[in-house]
Amino acid sequence: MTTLHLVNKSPFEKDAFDSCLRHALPGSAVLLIEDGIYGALRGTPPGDRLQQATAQQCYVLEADLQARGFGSEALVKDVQMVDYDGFVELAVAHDLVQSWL
Amino acid sequence: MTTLHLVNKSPFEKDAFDSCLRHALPGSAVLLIEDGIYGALRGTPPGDRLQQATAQQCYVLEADLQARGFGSEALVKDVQMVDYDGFVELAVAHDLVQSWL
Amino acid sequence: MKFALLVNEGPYQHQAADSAWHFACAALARGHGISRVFFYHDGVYNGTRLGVVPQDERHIPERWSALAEEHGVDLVICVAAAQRRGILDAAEGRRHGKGTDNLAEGFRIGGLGQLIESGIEADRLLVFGD
Amino acid sequence: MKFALLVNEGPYQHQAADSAWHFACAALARGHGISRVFFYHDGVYNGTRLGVVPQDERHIPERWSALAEEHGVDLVICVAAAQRRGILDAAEGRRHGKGTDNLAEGFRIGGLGQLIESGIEADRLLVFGD
Amino acid sequence: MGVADKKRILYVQRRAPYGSLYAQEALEMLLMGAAFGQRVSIAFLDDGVFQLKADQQPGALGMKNYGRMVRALELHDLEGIYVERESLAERNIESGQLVLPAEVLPRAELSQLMAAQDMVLSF
Amino acid sequence: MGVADKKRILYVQRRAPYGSLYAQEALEMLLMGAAFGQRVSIAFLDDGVFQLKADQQPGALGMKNYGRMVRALELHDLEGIYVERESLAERNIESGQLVLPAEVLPRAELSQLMAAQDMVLSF
Repeated sequence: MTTLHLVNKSPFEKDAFDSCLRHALPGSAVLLIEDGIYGALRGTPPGDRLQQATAQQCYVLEADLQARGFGSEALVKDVQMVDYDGFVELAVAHDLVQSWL
Repeated sequence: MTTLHLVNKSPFEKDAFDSCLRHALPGSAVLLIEDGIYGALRGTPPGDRLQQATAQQCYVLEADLQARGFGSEALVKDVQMVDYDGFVELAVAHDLVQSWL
Repeated sequence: MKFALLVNEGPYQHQAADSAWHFACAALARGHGISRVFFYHDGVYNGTRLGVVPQDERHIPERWSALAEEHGVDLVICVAAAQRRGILDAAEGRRHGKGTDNLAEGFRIGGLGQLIESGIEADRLLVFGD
Repeated sequence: MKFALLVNEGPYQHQAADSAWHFACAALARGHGISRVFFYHDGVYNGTRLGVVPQDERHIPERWSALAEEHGVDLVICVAAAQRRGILDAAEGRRHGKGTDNLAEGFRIGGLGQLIESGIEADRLLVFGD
Repeated sequence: MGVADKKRILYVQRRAPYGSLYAQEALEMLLMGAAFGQRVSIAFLDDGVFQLKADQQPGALGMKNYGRMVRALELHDLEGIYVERESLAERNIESGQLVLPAEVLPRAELSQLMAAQDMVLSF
Repeated sequence: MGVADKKRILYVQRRAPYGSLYAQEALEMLLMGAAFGQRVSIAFLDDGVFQLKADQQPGALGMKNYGRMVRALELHDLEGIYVERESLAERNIESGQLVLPAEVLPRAELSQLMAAQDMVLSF
């Protein structure tokens, strides 16, 4: 049983990102979409917290990252970009998808 | 020129409360309504931050406080309760009303 | 004193429309005036006449309509925000070939300038949103 | 694999409806199924047929309608949430004496049980909201 | 249908009542959907713990009493009603101040519980 | 109408673009309302500074380019276009990465500016 956690909120504005990181177990994955992508920015407090998180892997939705003017070079280390196809396959690959609204 | 700052967001969930406190000048007032009333709870981190704030006076809307199961005894020191009439008179008494959404 | 209000959220989902209405009632009861209530963003949904609400719950659009009727409060729905979201008066409904309309009694469709105008003319503008 | 989607916000104000639609399109393109999209809370506003959108902007309700037509996706609007917010099909409009309706093509009104049911039958349920 | 066939469904309540309708409509969904004979639980965390605060008096707002609605959970055959210990503590709420006897879980256990579900409903 | 009669109106942008429509509709209001000959300013703070980030490419989302829309501010006769220094720093954005040459203000000065308005519009 593995979980894909979905975060669509800015970590600067709302507590969903941090609540997700506090609850995500080792072995789970976190996918940042919409304003959630701001949580993966290098050189920011949320980015630092993301790197400390226990979740096994973090992904960022490319379309949302590019819309907001950022590219892979702005991300903290080890975060992977996925497109919508990758989003679908992540949902397939995990037993459960939990949204943090 | 004095400002009445209006906060309607939970300080646990969103950054509006803290952004308001960071920007409210000495001499201004803060009125907590809706989920904003959670910012005035005694024994909580937001309540502590409220007591450190530079704004001159903090008010809480009584109807919103009571709806959520709290009374004046739950509030940090020096916060005043007002009813909707008091809300109106606060808006009259200040030159500007700024909402933190 | 004259107040203008801006409502940025629809009914029920957020408390903003309730708070604005309570404020308006209290201000009127104390002898102040409400020069205009302007509905923007999802606030335009306050102006639907198609809502069906259980008997024991408040009917937010009807509350606004009553405020307009009893106190002559000018309820203005922003045309640009309303079109995007499907709130139309009879003229708009015809113009866009929709064959119907859904604007509640006492509301009217207006432009963004009417918010700025009422804000300038009023003594205070209050914004209610999420 | 079969997906069920829950959409909790209306069109435009929040990106949730966009994200859900993009996900649905990507899933269908990869050969997966979308057993149902259920609209709850302000999500019911996705089902209005009265929206008028500038030519250069995406038309969110029409996007959903096209998904229903081209792929047979079942678009279900929660009846309780929809009544509160003024989204009615023809039968509901008649029943409540509104004289009109505003439900878009391809959507239908249904009960809360249909969300639970589709969630149980699907392999994965995804929630899109704010 | 045996227990093994039943789906584990968790309703996650993370928002305060009254300020928005999410909490109430989520509850309405659970109270309708619980009849389907699945293994349904509900968890209150973050601002969701405010939903359980005793003494709610929304009369002056003209809104329905959510505290009374949420007590209907006790009448349903739920797998569990959980509230997160850390969320209560941060908000200075004691478990004795809740409208119903929810099971207080430490965050680590709640995290495990979430991960063991077949479906998590967020609002 | 003399300068003394003109109202000082400040648009406050605190939210990120794309995730919600607040930023865009606020901007639309300013661009329409600016014609009224008042003393109009706009301030970007908190997540609102993300609105000014260069290189926005929302094509794959099928949404309008907000970064392009916001540049229309330069064509209007505004009193000021301000962005908060601390908000930029916390988000690791340099002033050189902005779509337009906004005036970078320390928080203390922005607070003074807000307090000196006749009307503050929040979205």
